[in-house]
Amino acid sequence: MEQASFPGIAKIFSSPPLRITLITALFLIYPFLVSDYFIDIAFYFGIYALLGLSLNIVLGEVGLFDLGHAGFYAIGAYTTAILNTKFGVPILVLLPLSALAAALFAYVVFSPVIHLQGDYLLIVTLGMGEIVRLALINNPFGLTGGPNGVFGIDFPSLGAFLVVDSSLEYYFLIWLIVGLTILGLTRLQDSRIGRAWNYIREDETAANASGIDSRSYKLLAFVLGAALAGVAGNVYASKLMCVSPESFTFWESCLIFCIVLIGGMGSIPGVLIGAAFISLFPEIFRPFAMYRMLIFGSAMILMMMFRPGGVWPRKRGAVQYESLLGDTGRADV
Amino acid sequence: MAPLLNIEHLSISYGGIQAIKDVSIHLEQGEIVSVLGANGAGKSTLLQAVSGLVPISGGSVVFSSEVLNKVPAYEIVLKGISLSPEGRRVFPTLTVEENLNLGAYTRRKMRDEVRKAKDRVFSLFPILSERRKQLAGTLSGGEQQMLAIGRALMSTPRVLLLDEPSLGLAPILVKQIFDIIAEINAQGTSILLVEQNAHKALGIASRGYVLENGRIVASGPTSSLRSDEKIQEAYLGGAALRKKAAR
Amino acid sequence: NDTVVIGLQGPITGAWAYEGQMAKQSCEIAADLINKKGGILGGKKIVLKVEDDAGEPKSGALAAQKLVAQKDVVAVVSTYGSSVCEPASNVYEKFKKVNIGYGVTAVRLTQRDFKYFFRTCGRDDSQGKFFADFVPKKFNAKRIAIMHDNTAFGKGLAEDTRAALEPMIKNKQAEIVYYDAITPGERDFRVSLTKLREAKPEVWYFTGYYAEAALLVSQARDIGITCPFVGGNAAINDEFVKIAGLNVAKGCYMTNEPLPGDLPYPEAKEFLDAYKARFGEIPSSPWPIYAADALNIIAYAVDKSGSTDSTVLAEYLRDKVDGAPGITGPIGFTKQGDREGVPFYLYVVDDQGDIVVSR
Amino acid sequence: MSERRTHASGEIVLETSGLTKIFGGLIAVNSIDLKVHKGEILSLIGPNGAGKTTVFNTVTGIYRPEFGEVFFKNEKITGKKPHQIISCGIARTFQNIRLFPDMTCRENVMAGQHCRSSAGLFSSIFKTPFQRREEDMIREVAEKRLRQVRLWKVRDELAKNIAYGSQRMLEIARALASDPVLLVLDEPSSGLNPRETWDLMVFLQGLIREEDITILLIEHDMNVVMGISDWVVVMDGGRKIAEGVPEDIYADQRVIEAYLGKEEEDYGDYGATAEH
Amino acid sequence: MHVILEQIINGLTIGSFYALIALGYSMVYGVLKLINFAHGDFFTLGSYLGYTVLVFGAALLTAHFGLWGALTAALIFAAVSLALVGLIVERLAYRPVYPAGRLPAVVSALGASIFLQNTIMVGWGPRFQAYPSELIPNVHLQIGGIHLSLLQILILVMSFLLMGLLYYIVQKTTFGAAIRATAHDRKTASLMGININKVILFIFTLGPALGAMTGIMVGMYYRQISFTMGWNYGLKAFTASVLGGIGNIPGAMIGGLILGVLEMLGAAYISAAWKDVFVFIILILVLIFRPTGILGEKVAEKV
Ligand SMILES: Nc1ncnc2c1ncn2[C@@H]1O[C@H](COP(=O)(O)OP(=O)(O)OP(=O)(O)O)[C@@H](O)[C@H]1O
Ligand SMILES: Nc1ncnc2c1ncn2[C@@H]1O[C@H](COP(=O)(O)OP(=O)(O)OP(=O)(O)O)[C@@H](O)[C@H]1O
Ligand SMILES: [Mg+2]
Ligand SMILES: [Mg+2]
Repeated sequence: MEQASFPGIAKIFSSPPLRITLITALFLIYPFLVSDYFIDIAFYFGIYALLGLSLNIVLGEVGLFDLGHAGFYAIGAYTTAILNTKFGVPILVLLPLSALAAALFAYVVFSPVIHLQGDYLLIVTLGMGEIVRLALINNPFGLTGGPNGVFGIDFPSLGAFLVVDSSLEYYFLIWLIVGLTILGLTRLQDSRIGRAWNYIREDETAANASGIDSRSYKLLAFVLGAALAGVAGNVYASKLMCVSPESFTFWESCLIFCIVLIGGMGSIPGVLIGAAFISLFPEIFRPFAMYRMLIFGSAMILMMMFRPGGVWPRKRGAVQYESLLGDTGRADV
Repeated sequence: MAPLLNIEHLSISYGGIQAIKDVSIHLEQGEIVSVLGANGAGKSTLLQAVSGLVPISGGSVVFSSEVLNKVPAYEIVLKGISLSPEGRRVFPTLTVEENLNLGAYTRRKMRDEVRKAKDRVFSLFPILSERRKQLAGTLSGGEQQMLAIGRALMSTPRVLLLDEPSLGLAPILVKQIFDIIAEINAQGTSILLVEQNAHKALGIASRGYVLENGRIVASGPTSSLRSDEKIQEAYLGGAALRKKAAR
Repeated sequence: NDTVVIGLQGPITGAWAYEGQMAKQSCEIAADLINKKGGILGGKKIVLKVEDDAGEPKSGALAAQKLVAQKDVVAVVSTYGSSVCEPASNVYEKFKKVNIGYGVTAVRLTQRDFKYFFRTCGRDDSQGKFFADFVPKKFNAKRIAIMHDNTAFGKGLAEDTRAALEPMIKNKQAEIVYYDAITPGERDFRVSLTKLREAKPEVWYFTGYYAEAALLVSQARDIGITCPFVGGNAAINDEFVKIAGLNVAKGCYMTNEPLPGDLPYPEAKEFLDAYKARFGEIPSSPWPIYAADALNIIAYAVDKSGSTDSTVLAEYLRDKVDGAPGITGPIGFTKQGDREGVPFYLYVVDDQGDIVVSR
Repeated sequence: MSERRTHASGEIVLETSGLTKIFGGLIAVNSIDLKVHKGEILSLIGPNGAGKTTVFNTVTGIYRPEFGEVFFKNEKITGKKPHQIISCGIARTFQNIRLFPDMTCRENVMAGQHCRSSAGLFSSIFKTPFQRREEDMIREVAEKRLRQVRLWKVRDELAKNIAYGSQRMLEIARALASDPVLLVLDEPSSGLNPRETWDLMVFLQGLIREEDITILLIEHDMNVVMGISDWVVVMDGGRKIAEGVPEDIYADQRVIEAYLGKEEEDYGDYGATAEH
Repeated sequence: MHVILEQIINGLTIGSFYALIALGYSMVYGVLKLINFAHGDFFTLGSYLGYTVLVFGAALLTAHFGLWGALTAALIFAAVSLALVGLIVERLAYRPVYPAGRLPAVVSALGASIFLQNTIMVGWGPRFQAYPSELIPNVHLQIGGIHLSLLQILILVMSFLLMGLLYYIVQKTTFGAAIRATAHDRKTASLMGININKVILFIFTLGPALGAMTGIMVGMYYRQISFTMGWNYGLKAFTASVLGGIGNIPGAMIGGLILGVLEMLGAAYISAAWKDVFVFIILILVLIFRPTGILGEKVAEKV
């Protein structure tokens, strides 16, 4: 019987632990099958995944529009670049420091404006992103190297034991970070913090009245999102060995924004799909040269036409918990 | 003679859910007809279907021998059916007067008629005339309800659809509103009234329908509905409930 | 296998698409010319492999990866824009692939001790030095205004010029009365110009691109700035004249590598004729020509060394090439990979709107 | 004026003195004094726009009063934020239902427990034993409340997909999940039919009896007001115009004029029967 | 003193460009709650179409209608074409997405923006294009020591006329009230007999048409256009409309003018390089104290 094996396969794919194992295995084998070019594409896919995940906290979970996320990314990257080239701080030490710098920046900037609603907050994030980029160009205190940027950034290493400098190693570094981030964020989604974020997204007044201090939770989302974007900046800077303002434009923020929406707000697998779209699509369409951005633009429209909720939207209520009180047999249920 | 508004075997669904199943209702010239029903029974859906706000999946809506099934909402107003929607829905950032003017949007070229309609609304609701320059969003709930009804009257409709006009109103206002409804009717407008306040609704109407889960479960002259025991328990909360409580 | 594959990385899309597409056309012409003459290595034809970097650093690195992944690519003509070139050249260096920049003038690029990086264009400081040596004397000007556009290129040139003027400033032979940036992509510079006007300069050097240069000059004349305008090598071309209009453009100067049309070499004539025959006009900026020359010198090195191995080629280019024929004149490289002896001229827009060498 | 009805002990749970809220030029609430006794149901009635909801909003911290103070269990809570007020023990519902529409009913109710739990970023990411225990507790409370309002069956439905009447009850369950001392309900029967209204009344009386909760209520449905309140306060134009036991209020001339209207109508349907 | 006045006039000129583009943003936002990121590219496309008419049709047109005729023809042609383009984009890229809410529409708008921008690049080539210089006689006026060009005066007059016209339509006519009603609540608006599609049609023709005319004015004023310029103008215009109170028509005009003047003053008295930083900081400060912009109604949520 042909169909006999079919439910078996379907079952494997429907079981979450197995699915995760399979996907992880695929990620582990992949770089050994392809050339450095494809490893690098997968690396940038990872960077965008991390950026998408970080924005997803703010946009997907809390529903705050952020069109300046590249600003946090830039701060992470420049913190790494400047401290490494000017003071020789090792890249791995800078990983948490970059996160911290971006987080601190988010905290300071957004504290006074966190009460703004919807599009008014959006314009502040947008302005913030532009301020960061313009500041980098203008080379304040001779730190950022102006439009030239900062160059000669080291690679991550721990003495001689662990050296990350090939495409393969960078690939594993970024996906290790992405993996850990996914683990942490999944747990957060299923905690009172994750729920509090969602409550705010759904109805801020009701959330406040239910005991959620929306102000601090919104700030927390920005701070955490910024920190993760800062980490992405760190890895990006050391991979490229140089940073320049061109990489942190408004357009970059828009791309990150699209990642979350293409995937599906608040959905972690969705973010991965969105990041894949954003990073792979232009590469796949390289042969079309001049026309590839035309195709890219149309593809974005088509995506939204056919999957307006995202490719893989988050499902609610899918997880069934059994009664904790025990008696399910009551008439009132 | 065919009824003024005739709804036959109407079905409506939202996605997969059938909100209205095979409902037939008619409204004669000069009548007030009440539709009763629990929350989610489909009352608002019914009115919205007549007004062209939701697509009809089966059956027909006929207004003075014209089929309205595919007619868009803005044209239905033109034909003489006006809806005062659930929850008032005045335009809060427009003034009272602008709200009223929009009610006569389809006839905006006929200045005189618009003025006449406005005078009529102001005589029905004198308070609106005092507040004509005020932003509608700053009116109290009762005033907003009056504005909503007044706005629906601005197009001088032949059929007025009222969706829960007494919702959230103080008793004194409820009385006022129902008096005004009776007066509007007396001036010649036929009215299809959807209400939770069954006492009042049956008091004012000549006939009634009871909607449950999208189906008509009872209909007839108001007097016979009032005396129906089941209806009393479910919607009137009268003697039957008292009995139940005593147990 | 009877082909030799040479890569070209450039901004085919994005804000600098104009430059990228001209570079592509130039390389096609150059390759055609060589192929028509029988190719290299005894008859092998040159094939061009183009990758787009959209003028953006990350895409630059990916484009480089893409090119090094293709084992048959012998060497790469790589790119316009220093900040895009930087990460890309890191990739090429790592994979030991000769890469020759054509529109990358940041000084630092050749100070990294890279083995595989070269450039056929000059550096910012060579032009800055030319300005300092030549211009103040010519205009008998002491009060100098320098304006840049905050791009990697424009700012670099401005800083190098300032550095080159330093000795004269010490001797009180010159004074920088204005030094500031404008923002590229903007259209209204009246504010900056009003400031410049108040500084009363005797000569005004703008180191940015022609798009802004044209706006600057016309707005400057509007508000009554009359001192000579000197543009850097990205500032003046036919477009400049078109945008600014003849009235404004005539009498504007620029420091430049010899323009395509002024190149006295037979190679230049041959190239430009072919280019014009195919595309109707000659390239309007100097950079595409350097791209063509980068391709030429790669072909030359492959042919002469008889090898397609990048390491051999790199050594050959560094040590053996000297005075090889090029469209922009004889080509040779310093130990760091810089072009040896790039000449500069002072150009002026004449009454017909043509850009001619100023005598 | 008659004595308060029996549920009320002498202890005062909530007290406002001189509470005043001004919007632009409009004095929405004008120097209101309220005393809510422990264990009673106090109804606040009045014409539309009288300022009832505004009183609630100032008490629960959504608005900041211009003048006056709010005391809860003798502690001043004026000017506290909504999320602080609920952790003090005052939970509320809204006149227009405000749920978290795209979340499940259970998640909605779990919100109530937020102020009673404390797991932070670290313990949530690392799932510490403390955090797990706390999550279990949150779920347990949610389950209890969902069963109490008979919505356990729809626990995993999205809130926006359940019936309107159920949504009202879900909102009450969410408020109850914070283990409140004082429950503040803004027109809970609005949009419910007589049958559902009746069930609600029985439910509220059960709460008072079994859980020692105090209820502050805004209502337009005189059946409810007359049926279950121990004390009625009438507002008009931002001022308190009368207060007393339901029977007195019902006969009060000023209240009839401002609010009830002159026509006589039998509101005794429930009043006569709802147990006390 | 003269200098400052001159700067303010320069600021008003550029500000009126922002204002005209911001109007398109604000109208679409008001009615559809859609941030139409493609609007900047409508502006660019308009500018290119006007350029094409002026360069290739100029000889013919000027022969028949004179200089002003040619200019008018270019303005009308660009406005009409862009009205059409606006309709097409709305139909293809936005309408199918509306039912899904406003966020997917943002992605769609970004997609449309890249698409348009690259279409222009493919169509006209990636290079800058030069508007015919000295189309308008290069007359300079000296009013009390202030330099003003004829063109500048022309642009200011025309912008203010257009803005005044739009203000009148939206605030004073019943159709305007219908637009505002639709902006607030589409379903109820249709109960008033308002044809929502007509309103959408109106804003999606008028907005791009205004953008196109602005594009031509920018082309004449600066004489140089590029296919990427819409992005920058769009960003500024969006900022302007938020500054004025997004969705609010008079707000968009005032926001645009203020932004232009701020920019010029920032450049003059702080630093040209830091002027945008200055503008954004002012914007953020304004929002801290007026969370819904300068003219935005403070719709304190009634709970
Ligand atoms: N836009 C919608 N999408 C999906 N389902 C809907 C929608 N509107 C209404 N429904 C469903 O259709 C059914 C009928 O709703 P309707 O609003 O007509 O009831 P109603 O009788 O007016 O109730 P109420 O007394 O609450 O106003 C309900 O089950 C409701 O959940
Ligand atoms: N956020 C606000 N901004 C401006 N005015 C407001 C605001 N909230 C309430 N008001 C005004 O305050 C007054 C009292 O309103 P409130 O909502 O408290 O009345 P209410 O007694 O609850 O009426 P209802 O029975 O209709 O709910 C009204 O005139 C209302 O318009
Ligand atoms: Mg209804
Ligand atoms: Mg209220």
